[in-house]
Amino acid sequence: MTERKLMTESDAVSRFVDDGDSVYVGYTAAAYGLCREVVRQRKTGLELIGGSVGPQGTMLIMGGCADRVRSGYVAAALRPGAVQEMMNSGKLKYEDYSNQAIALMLMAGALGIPFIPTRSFLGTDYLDRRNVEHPGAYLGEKKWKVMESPFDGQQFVALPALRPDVCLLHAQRADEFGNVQSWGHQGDAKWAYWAGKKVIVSVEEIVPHEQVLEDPGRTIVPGFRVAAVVHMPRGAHPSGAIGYYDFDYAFQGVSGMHRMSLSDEAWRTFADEWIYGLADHAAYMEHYRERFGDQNLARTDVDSGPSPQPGVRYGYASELPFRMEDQP
Amino acid sequence: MTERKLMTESDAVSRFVDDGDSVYVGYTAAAYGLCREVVRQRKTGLELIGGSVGPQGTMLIMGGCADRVRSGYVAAALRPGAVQEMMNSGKLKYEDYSNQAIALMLMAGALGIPFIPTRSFLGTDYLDRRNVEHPGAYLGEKKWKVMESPFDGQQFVALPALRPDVCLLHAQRADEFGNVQSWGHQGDAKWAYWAGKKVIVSVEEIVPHEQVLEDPGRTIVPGFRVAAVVHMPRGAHPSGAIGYYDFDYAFQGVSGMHRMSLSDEAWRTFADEWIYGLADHAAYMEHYRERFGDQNLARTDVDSGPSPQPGVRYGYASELPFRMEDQP
Amino acid sequence: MTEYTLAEMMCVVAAREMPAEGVVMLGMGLPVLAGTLAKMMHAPNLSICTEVGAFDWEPAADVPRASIGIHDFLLNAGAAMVSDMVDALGTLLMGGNVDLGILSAAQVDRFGNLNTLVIGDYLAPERRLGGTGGNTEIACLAKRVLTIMPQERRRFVPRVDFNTSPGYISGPGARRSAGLDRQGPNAVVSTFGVFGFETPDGGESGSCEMVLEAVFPNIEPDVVQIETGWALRVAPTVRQLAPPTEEELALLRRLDPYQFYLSPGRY
Amino acid sequence: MTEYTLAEMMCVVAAREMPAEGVVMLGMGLPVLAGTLAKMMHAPNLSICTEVGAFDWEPAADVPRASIGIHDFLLNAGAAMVSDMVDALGTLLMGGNVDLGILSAAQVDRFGNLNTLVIGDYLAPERRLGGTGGNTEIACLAKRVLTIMPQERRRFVPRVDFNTSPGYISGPGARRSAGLDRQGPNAVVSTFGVFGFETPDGGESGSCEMVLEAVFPNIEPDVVQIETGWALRVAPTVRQLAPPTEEELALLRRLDPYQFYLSPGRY
Repeated sequence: MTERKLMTESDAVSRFVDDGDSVYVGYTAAAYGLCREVVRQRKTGLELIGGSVGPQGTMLIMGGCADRVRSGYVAAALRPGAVQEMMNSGKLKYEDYSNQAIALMLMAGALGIPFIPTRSFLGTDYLDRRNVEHPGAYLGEKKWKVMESPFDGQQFVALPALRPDVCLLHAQRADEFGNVQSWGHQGDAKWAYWAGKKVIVSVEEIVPHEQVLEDPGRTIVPGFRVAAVVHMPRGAHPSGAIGYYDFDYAFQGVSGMHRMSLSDEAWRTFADEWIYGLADHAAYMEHYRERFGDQNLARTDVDSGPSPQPGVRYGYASELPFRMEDQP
Repeated sequence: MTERKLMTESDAVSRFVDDGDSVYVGYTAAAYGLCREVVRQRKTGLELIGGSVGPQGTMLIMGGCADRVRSGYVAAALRPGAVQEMMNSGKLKYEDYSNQAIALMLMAGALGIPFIPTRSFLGTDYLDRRNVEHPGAYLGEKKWKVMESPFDGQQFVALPALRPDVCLLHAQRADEFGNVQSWGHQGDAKWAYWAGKKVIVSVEEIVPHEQVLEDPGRTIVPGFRVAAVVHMPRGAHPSGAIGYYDFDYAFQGVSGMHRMSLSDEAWRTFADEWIYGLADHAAYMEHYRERFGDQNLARTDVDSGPSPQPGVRYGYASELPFRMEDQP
Repeated sequence: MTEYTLAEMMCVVAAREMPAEGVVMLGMGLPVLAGTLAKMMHAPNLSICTEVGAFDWEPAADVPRASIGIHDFLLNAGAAMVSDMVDALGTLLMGGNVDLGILSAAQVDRFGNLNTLVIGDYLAPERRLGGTGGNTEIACLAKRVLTIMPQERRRFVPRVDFNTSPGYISGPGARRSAGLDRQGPNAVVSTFGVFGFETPDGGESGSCEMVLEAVFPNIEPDVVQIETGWALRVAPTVRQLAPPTEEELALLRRLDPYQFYLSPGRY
Repeated sequence: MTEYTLAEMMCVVAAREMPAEGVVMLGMGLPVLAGTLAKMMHAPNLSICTEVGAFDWEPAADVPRASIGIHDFLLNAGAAMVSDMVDALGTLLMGGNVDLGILSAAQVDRFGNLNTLVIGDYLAPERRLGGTGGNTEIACLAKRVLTIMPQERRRFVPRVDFNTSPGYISGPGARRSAGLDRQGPNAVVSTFGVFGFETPDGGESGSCEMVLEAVFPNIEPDVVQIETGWALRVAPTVRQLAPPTEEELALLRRLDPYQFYLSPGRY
């Protein structure tokens, strides 16, 4: 396909993220920059989806963008504060699953099958009817169903397929056509690339199409599945991108980010400086440099880890022998 | 793991292939050398498994090793002859699935779930009860089951999980611990590496463990899942190995291999010269060179196709910033 | 002008029938040759995929051949992504990403159902065939299907001996009641002409029967009827198809250097 | 000899309890630190895997830290394979390849069930927690489970407020009737000692209750009872555990350079 998918984060989010959408927010290389843009554009009524929803999801909750979360882990609920209160008061609806469940549900959505069996959750309190109907629930009987295998009577939990309206992902590189290449442990991202109805990917590097063709096995999703690709160096900050930069834990402390879920005031203090007050990701990185200097940014640069040596080839023979003309 | 899995094809097959086993026989990089060894060791009562079972499976049928086949395609049944007669007479039992079905059934086996839904087969004659009970059948009601999704009433076909007793695979390289690396289109092989109870892999190259660690994303199965790895250069001959050598169609003609399914005589003529009469794969390649010369073998060498350039790194920061000591 | 066979014309016309863009999955046999021809002629934006795991394959201008089968290693050179069969026939196809499936078979019937498995009764076969491979799921799950087969009365039958690959099954509404999505517009390209199907909505209404829409040069509709096993519907106006251009023929032959697909007298 | 905290002792003892080989999946928190310590001390053949997608991770002798969480990029350096969560929690774990799961939680009960989700009633929580992550499936599907958590009466409860992660559930036969496989021998390592479970066959028979089997230096069984919310079963002979060696302590502290796991007074 020769349709160009490269655009700014502003265009990508305004064109492809609609109020009320269900949104996968990434995991190992979380799309922090794209999430900040969603907050900046003040989208509303979003449902957050992810095996474990980290601080990038907290921003969408505290920013008033998200009112539902379907996940196995909500980082913002770890400490008492505004998010816990929202979950108790019903202002934030939630459906508790697990990392495996969300990953399998995304796979089922990608595969186009109605559900996928799991043997997780058997024997737990999650399956009690009274817990399925908890105050924060919004799926009810559509959450899951305990069944028996028609072949061997094995009990299992049927997990419904999950096709997020939008998936926000950050990867290492892509070409302008949206062919995305990613490496390293993927968490639940791999299947999100295929489960999303609209896939938006921010990348560290835009590379020539020819470079993608040199190693098609490194491609995690082809361009025709991608709605938008955004060139966003350090776009995963303050998380990291394997091979480029590592997590900036210090920033989360000094910026007030690690306190943003405690109260609306704490959120405003952080968000006014680091999201609303900045036009885009470029301005965000510029502000970082002004506040903390290049040397603090440089402390997260990667300095260790392996690189593949040459040796792999996707080789074929240009002329195939169909007859033996020249036997000795 | 430091358990060494490297052994000869003779040891691998005698130790891990038992009479009566269900055996996945590979696809894009078919384990021809391992299949020839199974024929040589005159295993019996095997069930062949594969999305499409090619000539490597034909050898196991004509060699009297296999009496059942579970597949979407049986190459040997394409032309009238001994294999078609065996299928009509009931000497060779068979269950017809499809490429997608076998691939999904292997995935379900690998995932440890009892079955996997598909929307394929709906509207076909495969699902008629009378066809499920065809003369060659051996699975009956265990073959599949038409059901409805508990969430949306969507009809689907439940395919039972498939865990072959043995999977025979050929890949590009592995280390002595059985960490296998493979690249290029995989067909249904990817999930077979994880579905098999006993996994035997022949490879073009044995590489140092350090080389595996340089590119862990290229690993298709870790050593602890592998029972045996066999160093077998050109072990996929007369099929090919991506990046090493291509298909040797000429050989299949002149050796009589393409006629082996027509009659027992045609089979004996081929097998006596190319399997029973040779001690192992090394002898097979030596005989090839004597009969046809190196120049014919060289015609299948790869001379085209891309190689990845440097640029990928699995990088991390050896020291993470947890505090900002040095703000400007 | 250059001589050409009806099989060559069939491939050229099938290529012409392919859309300018979209995701296409190529089945075994002539679909590979026709799909490659289309991609290199008028449809450079077509995303060619195979069930073995090649995604969006772009043949080089000097590509030495069309893929031999669908497992040819050259499909890894020029592909934007390579993966496996679960990703191709599951994620890509069942996931709803395939706009057009290109298929071939031993038999086709008036409703466009295909048979790749057996001639005669499955329980007492007259002749067993290789099997369906990925043909079944492509017919079930692609948004559109284009079928390429030689026109012979024994192949164009009222009802396939065994429906391995559903078209409109038994007529209007049959796909829905079977649990399948709507599909179409579908087409068949034979060695005589091009056929559509009489349904405005992918199998919900209309007769859903095959309709002759275009014929090759010097092929009369009544000749097509002779090689069709049922009373064939014919469009009010039947298009006359232009013969292959020199360019089409030259490229087609260059893509089949071993006559793997179009050996003399094969069709 | 060097001073050490009970939390450090807990990690050292948990490491010692790990087998010399086999496939281990490390849950969030202290399991990462203890598992890495075991791998670098007595169990070099342990195959360390994470739910994020690292398989058979081998820390270099000079590895700068234990993984920060289970998503630390350094898990890609030394892994024999890296993949994704479906492969790790599905193919690897549910596929039956995980010999031992190492977990931590907010609560554990007499049957070894864990709670990672909520304190109090799920329908009217006293306190909401982060959630289970992959804890639930590891408890359901690993062949054995080793749990690491500080010994406190509010954490060692008769019945977990919410069973997110089944041990022996309600006693003998409960795992089978829930559709789960047998599991064990399971163990719990706390800041006071080591506990096993009274069942000879992975939960089919026996009381399936937690049993105190070993204690840290200067910890008396009755002290353990004080910090346990039910009448604790005690083995006929309770092993006395040796304090951490200088080597164990030095390595443990080197693996936690930022005191991410063992900050002073955290436990």
